[in-house]
Amino acid sequence: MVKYSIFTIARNALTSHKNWPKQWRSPEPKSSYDVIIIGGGGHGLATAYYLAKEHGMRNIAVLEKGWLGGGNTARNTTIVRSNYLWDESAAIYEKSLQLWEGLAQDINYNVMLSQRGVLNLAHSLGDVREGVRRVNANRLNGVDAEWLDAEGVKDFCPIINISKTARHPVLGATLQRRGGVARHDSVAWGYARAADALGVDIIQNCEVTGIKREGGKVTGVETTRGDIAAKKIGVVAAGHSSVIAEMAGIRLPVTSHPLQALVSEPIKPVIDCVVMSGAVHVYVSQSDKGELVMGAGIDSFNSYAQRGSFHVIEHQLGACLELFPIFSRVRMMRSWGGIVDTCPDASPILSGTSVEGLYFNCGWGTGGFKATPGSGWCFAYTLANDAPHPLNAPFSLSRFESGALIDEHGAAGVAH
Amino acid sequence: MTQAFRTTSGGRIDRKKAITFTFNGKPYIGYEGDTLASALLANGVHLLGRSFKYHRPRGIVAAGAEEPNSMVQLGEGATTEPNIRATQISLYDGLTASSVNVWPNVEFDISAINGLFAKIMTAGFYNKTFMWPRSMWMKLYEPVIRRAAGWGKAPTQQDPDIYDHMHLHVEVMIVGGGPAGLMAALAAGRAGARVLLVDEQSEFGGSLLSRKRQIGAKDEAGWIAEMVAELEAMPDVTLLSRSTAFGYYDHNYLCVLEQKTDHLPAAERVGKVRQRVWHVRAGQVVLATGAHERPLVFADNDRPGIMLAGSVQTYVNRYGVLPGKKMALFTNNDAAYEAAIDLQAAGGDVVAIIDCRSEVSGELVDAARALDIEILAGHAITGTCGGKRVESVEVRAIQKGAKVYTSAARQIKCDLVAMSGGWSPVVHLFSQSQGQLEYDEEKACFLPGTPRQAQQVAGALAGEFTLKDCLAGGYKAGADAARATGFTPKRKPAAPEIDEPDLSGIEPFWIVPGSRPIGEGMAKHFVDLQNDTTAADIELAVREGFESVEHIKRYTLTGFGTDQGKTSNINALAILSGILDKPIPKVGTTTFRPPYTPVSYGALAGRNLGDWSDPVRVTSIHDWHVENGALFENVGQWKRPWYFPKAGETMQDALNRECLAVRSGVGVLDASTLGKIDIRGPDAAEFLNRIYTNAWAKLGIGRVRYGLMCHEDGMVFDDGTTARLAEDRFLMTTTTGGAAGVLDWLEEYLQTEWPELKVYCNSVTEQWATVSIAGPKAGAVLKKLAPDMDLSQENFPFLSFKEGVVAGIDARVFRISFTGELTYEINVPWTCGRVLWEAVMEAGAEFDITPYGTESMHILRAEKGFIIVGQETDGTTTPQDLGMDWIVSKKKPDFIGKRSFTRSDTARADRKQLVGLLTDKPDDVLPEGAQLVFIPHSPKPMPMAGHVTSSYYSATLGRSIALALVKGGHDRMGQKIFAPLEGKTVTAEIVDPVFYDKEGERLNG
Amino acid sequence: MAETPWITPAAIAETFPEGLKELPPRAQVNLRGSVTDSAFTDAVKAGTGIALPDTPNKTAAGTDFKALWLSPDEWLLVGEGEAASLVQKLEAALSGQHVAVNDVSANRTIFELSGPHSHPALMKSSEFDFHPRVFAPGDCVQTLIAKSQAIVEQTGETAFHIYVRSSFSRYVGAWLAEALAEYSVAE
Amino acid sequence: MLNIDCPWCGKRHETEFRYGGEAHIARPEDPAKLDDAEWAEFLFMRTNTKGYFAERWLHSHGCRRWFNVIRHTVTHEIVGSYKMGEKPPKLPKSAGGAK
Ligand SMILES: Cc1cc2nc3c(=O)[nH]c(=O)nc-3n(C[C@H](O)[C@H](O)[C@H](O)COP(=O)(O)OP(=O)(O)OC[C@H]3O[C@@H](n4cnc5c(N)ncnc54)[C@H](O)[C@@H]3O)c2cc1C
Ligand SMILES: NC(=O)c1ccc[n+]([C@@H]2O[C@H](COP(=O)([O-])OP(=O)(O)OC[C@H]3O[C@@H](n4cnc5c(N)ncnc54)[C@H](O)[C@@H]3O)[C@@H](O)[C@H]2O)c1
Ligand SMILES: Cc1cc2nc3c(=O)[nH]c(=O)nc-3n(C[C@H](O)[C@H](O)[C@H](O)COP(=O)(O)O)c2cc1C
Ligand SMILES: [Zn+2]
Repeated sequence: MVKYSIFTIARNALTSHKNWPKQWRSPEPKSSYDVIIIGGGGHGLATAYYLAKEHGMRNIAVLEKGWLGGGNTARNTTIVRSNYLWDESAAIYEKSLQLWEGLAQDINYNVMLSQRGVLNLAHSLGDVREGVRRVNANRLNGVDAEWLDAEGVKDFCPIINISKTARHPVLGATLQRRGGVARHDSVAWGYARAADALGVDIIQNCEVTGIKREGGKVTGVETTRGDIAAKKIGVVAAGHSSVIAEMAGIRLPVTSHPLQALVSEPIKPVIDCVVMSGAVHVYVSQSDKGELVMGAGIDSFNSYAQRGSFHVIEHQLGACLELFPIFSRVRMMRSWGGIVDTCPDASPILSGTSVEGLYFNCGWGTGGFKATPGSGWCFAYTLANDAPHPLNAPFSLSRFESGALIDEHGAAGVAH
Repeated sequence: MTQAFRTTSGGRIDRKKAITFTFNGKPYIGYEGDTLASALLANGVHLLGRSFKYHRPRGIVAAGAEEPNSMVQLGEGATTEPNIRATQISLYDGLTASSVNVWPNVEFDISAINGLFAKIMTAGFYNKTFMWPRSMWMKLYEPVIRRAAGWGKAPTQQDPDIYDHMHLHVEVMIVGGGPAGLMAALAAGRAGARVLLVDEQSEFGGSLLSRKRQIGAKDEAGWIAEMVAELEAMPDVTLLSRSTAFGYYDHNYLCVLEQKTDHLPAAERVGKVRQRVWHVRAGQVVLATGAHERPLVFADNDRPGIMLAGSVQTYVNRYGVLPGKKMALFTNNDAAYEAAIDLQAAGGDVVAIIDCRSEVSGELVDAARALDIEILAGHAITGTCGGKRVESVEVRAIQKGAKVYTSAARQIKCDLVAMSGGWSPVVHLFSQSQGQLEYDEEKACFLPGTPRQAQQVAGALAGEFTLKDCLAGGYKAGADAARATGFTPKRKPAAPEIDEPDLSGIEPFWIVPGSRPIGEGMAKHFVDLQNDTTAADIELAVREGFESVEHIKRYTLTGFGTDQGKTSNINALAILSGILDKPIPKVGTTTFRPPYTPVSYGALAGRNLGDWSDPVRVTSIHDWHVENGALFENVGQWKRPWYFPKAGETMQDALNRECLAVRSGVGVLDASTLGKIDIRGPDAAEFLNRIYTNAWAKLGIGRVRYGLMCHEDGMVFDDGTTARLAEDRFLMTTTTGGAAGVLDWLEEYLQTEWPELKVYCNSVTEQWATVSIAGPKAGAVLKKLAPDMDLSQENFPFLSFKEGVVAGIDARVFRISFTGELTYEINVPWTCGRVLWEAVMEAGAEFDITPYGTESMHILRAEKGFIIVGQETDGTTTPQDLGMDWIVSKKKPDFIGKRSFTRSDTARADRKQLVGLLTDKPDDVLPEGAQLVFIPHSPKPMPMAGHVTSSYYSATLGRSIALALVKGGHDRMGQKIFAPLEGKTVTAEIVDPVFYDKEGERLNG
Repeated sequence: MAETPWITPAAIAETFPEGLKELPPRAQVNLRGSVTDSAFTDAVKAGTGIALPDTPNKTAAGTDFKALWLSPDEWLLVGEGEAASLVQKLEAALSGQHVAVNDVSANRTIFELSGPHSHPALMKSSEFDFHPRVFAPGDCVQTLIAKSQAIVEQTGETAFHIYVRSSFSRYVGAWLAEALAEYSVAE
Repeated sequence: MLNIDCPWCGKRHETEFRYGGEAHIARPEDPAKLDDAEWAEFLFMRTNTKGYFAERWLHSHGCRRWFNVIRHTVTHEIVGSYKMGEKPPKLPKSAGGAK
């Protein structure tokens, strides 16, 4: 792997950039692999990378039906934080945040992690109670967390309207200073490049259409580019998890919904932190290119369409202008949707299944971008050892039978 | 000298109405009918801005929505707006505008120094660098990048303007008011359909406004006027100009932004709606959105003065402006020749037509020749010179298939370059509606394939590039749409005679090499002007493994700008197709997404701001609370009095006073917000048995019972009291926030699971205002108001109700209690709420009756250990966790939630259970949300044992109290537990959650 | 019975533009029962003179009351008479049947929207199609007015009664007033 | 914004409705007889079909009726709606863009 730095760029400039190598190969699929990862999103690519890096496996393929990083990874509002309520969640998201903090150097790719601080606003006494509860839980879990009152919110983000007469006044906020945003595409590309360098075959335009099994054990996959044998399969297909589960004859507690986002035209910096409000459905940050990146609430109905209904966006903008009146004359430049795979308890599944050798990493719903490194790291461990790491053991499928759900609805709202 | 580039006559501007405006601080004059772009060009201003990365000088390229450059900061102060395209701004008196993202000014922009680093700032360079040293990313690199990014500035003040929404249903909606759209509207309108015709421009006519055409007996202007007049006369036809259909959603739902006042001088805007979003549900949609011209990609094709040929024609014909006096035309098609002919006719000078096709012929070519214009067939522009305006072009003969052109160069002086690479139908809305595109080799463009919604396409969008075809196609589309929605179209009018040259010859030419290979040397072949994406960037991306058109977009930022690549996307993918050696359709397009052009947040929010962003619900007693100084708490959509401070009181003072009044005298609470559901039918009791965890069959008529509801997962989700009004009739109350959800849920079970149950549910929440009087003196107050009511313990015991007259109003009085004190909840019709409240206040005056709010209510109930759903519960709490096993029937075979209680985790003994906490120091009030541990001061992560759900200072008890959920708490009474807070750790004892009057003696007063 | 003040205080009602007013409270009774059961419909007809409409979104008039279709087994009876006596009469006539009769006179506030701007004001407020081709006098519909559930009944060429939950009446009243405001600004 | 056909009121905008998820998931007759896995199947496991999907909607701001709709989860095409207890309409042959 050619090391990226300002020096290599300068050197390549001398040859008019004609000598840059491919960031990843486009190999033909081999007839068999030790591990096949289905889904070339951030999580799938990270899984492949950590399998190779941490567990020394080399004979790995990532199969992606479209272009790598083109699923939810390409369409999320890029919020990264670890201040989740429950111990199990805090542990796995905090592991992820720690990996984020060294990621650019680890994979030699600038993922533009910007730890500018994430505010979660409280608008009612109930929100305040939940916010304080989460801050306290975070602190005891070793996750950085602060509680700000309304004035503190204003200091941290001066353009927020904290008027007491607002329809949903700002009563305070949780702040995680280590939280922030990262460049979504770069994360997918960086992991792809790093995994490729360790020998992982990333095969795009290769849709898995069947899971082959023998005697309750996986043996490979059918794809639009032919059958491929595999000893183990890790499914990391986000919105399409249920479709692949069906190929293997299993059912998941997952439903797929549209989640929409939008960007404004690029403007000069006005907001240098991330502001989230579950209560009124506003999630805003400003990208390094200048657009306001905003996420909307989830659409209620099941869908695989990567688009939702417009009233959801209009509703969100009304709420947004309550908080940020000065955005009224800023203009929406593009809106889009992704397909989020939601679990009943708003927590993910990283788990083996009743089919031997078949593992699922899904259910990240509206908030899995931040988990990309941690999820890949844990899932790689699980695939390599055929057993979960303690960090992801609580996120098993069996919790739906036992009732040991990890309910992050309360604290998470739409959990970006 | 002003308006040096204005023609002497012609155009659709009103030369009698001069308009003054300011650009970059300098005053100018234009005419009514101008856009800011045309007025600036009339004044010879070409330099409008700087480019994104390299800060190269940039000017106006197009004349409409497709414009990639020329974004300005429009207006000042509270009404300033960033990034508005000069080509889309109708000129008005007093307009001010300035260039964006330049410093100190557009003429001399410091950041142009970036140009020196252009070699380094290739696509994706930021992924490869700024990583060392790690700490510098946040400290230096990112802040610098951020400061450099972005175009204009958001206002810093509140927007004074009004926006709103309209909802419209029509049989036929037509997007695009060019010749095709007008004809479609005519056909549908004459057939009798309800029609909506929208066009983003200031007037209807589309491209006809820019071209000279004889249509039958009329010229183009006359024809447009006649069409519009007929349409305006039809009552069910709505015509909206300045209205952009920006989104085409599922089920023929379209959104249109109407700009109602943006073209008016400030004084004329006052009080009017500025922008309106129309939400349209259409039976059929006719898309007649026309076509955008494509630039050619050649070396240094970005200098101010290099424009699209069709736009030059627009400026000349529509605005009476010569964008330049010496024009070189660079084209690969016949149609562009018209621009040369029109410019020459208007007094400009065409210095050469450079045509990359080796053979040229046809009507327009002949016409150009007849004007003595030099035509250089088989030639290309291989470079341009100039600083803030193009000064000359370098022209070379083409060698077919060559990567560089080595033939001798000829410099041609000019102040305007018109270019045309052909036409791209405006397929945006068609694609948004999920239609697939098909590539047409002959026309060298993507055309709509089979529509996926109830839809027709017409005109240039459909590949009908002649006016004759547009008129016929438009009419047919309108007629078909009308027919499909149940109307009978009138007979088609006879086709008019049209005088139109043949425009059809085109030979695609996606990239024009220069004298050096692409990417070498200093020349740049811009593909996306707004994002400074060059052909070399696309090559580099492919070299680095980015092959999908979607990757190219994201790596090079092509089509990522405010214009969303209207002029660049097709060129980019065609260049990509060349590099990959794949046919264009195989490469495919990126996804078209709303909005077609940017839409202000204000317009999208409409009037749903402030108190309208979410309805405010108030009780009929609300005004009294306001008049008496209540502070309010939002509970769901409701405003509830939180507490009633008196002058000089702190919040705690007020709460102490309110609570003590209830414990020792009498307090009064507005409880109208609780949900109320009338449940009636022979199976009503059986239904409640299935819904609630406890048993209901035996509840006597006239009696009241408390109930808990769980979801199927066994977790508590609502509670309240329910009274039996008759054998077959109950009145259920729910929590304030839960009312709507509970009713939906009841209906769900009745309608989908148990349709055999004969039960009707009706919401009567607002039928009844509820005034709750509580305290030892409550009886005395009620006695005064309802002298005829028997309030004796035997005849009116706890958990029963009575009907009667209170304060002269027919009322129902319930004896229930959330405070532990003797309490009467008086229900009267909503409209009588305030009358009753005032009567109660008057009757209670002698007992010093004290209104109290939700906060005191919370304290009072916590003293009694009563839960609040949503506070003691969070969706993970069972009745057993709350210590409320007593309310869970062991006898009923089934009820909702029962099965889940025995799941292994739900049945665990050490679940978090509701307990009381008494802090060691009575003055320590734990924060609600404090986490609890059994072992203090252990290293993080600390094993947590639970958290504080409610916590107050209790004036009654003279100390703090708290409720908490604690692991295995029910078996830990008397044990110590710790709350590690920031800076201190508070110790408390685990106790029974009932702090006050454990025996319940006070209930009876 | 004490005097029943209107929900909207006079001070607010005075700010309503022409074309909008809150009506004095009217008797409203919610009736549920099976429209396919002639015992039910006959009894209602005998008691009120109303042939209950079984076509969605239609109203039917009786002697003192009219019925608004709300759902397949639900009607709102509205009139100038006494709600309590109507309830009594119906309860008596329907005794033994599976029905529900509820006095809901206070449950909803009624606004009247009338005049040349009533259609556009509705178009600003509701996604329902109120065009005369689709909706005419005598029709009623349950839909949203702004973000509040409402029953809209057309009472004349350009006149509508809008029934909203009383707790929403401030919100809806102010909304409609604002929707009409534009039309009093000189063009 | 979906245009949903209430079997009683006719076509109305999606905002008048509440979504109820997958249709035809009957509450077990006797939950006590089910083991934890079977109960979890009822509580949580969903088909989440990509293609034509039977789902429930509540006309919450209209007639307050729950009913079923067949809708394609990729194209959002609505094939038809039917009342509780009625048979679903026939599905079109083409998968309408499924997969
Ligand atoms: C609008 C929006 C905003 C969001 N905001 C945030 C946020 O702010 N913060 C946050 O943390 N999270 C956010 N999320 C969630 C986050 O995007 C996802 O949880 C995360 O990206 C999931 O990553 P992934 O790699 O699992 O999935 P994806 O990136 O979706 O990757 C799954 C891949 O599987 C492929 N695939 C599917 N089926 C097959 C098949 N049969 N064969 C081969 N390949 C297949 C898909 O093509 C896709 O590329 C948001 C999501 C959306 C939609
Ligand atoms: N090869 C050529 O020379 C060539 C190519 C294209 C078009 N033409 C000529 O152009 C004319 C085409 O007529 P037409 O009616 O098809 O198109 P048109 O360009 O005349 O009209 C389309 C109209 O739609 C408007 N529009 C586009 N998108 C919109 C949206 N989202 N919302 C609102 N308005 C929108 C445009 O502003 C424009 O006014 C014909 O006269 C044809 O001869 C010639
Ligand atoms: C954080 C973020 C920032 C984005 N910024 C832009 C942008 O500046 N311009 C743009 O056109 N699209 C932007 N997009 C949206 C993408 O163009 C695209 O819509 C998204 O990746 C979904 O893909 P699709 O629309 O092709 O389906 C952004 C997306 C994300 C997630
Ligand atoms: Zn209905």
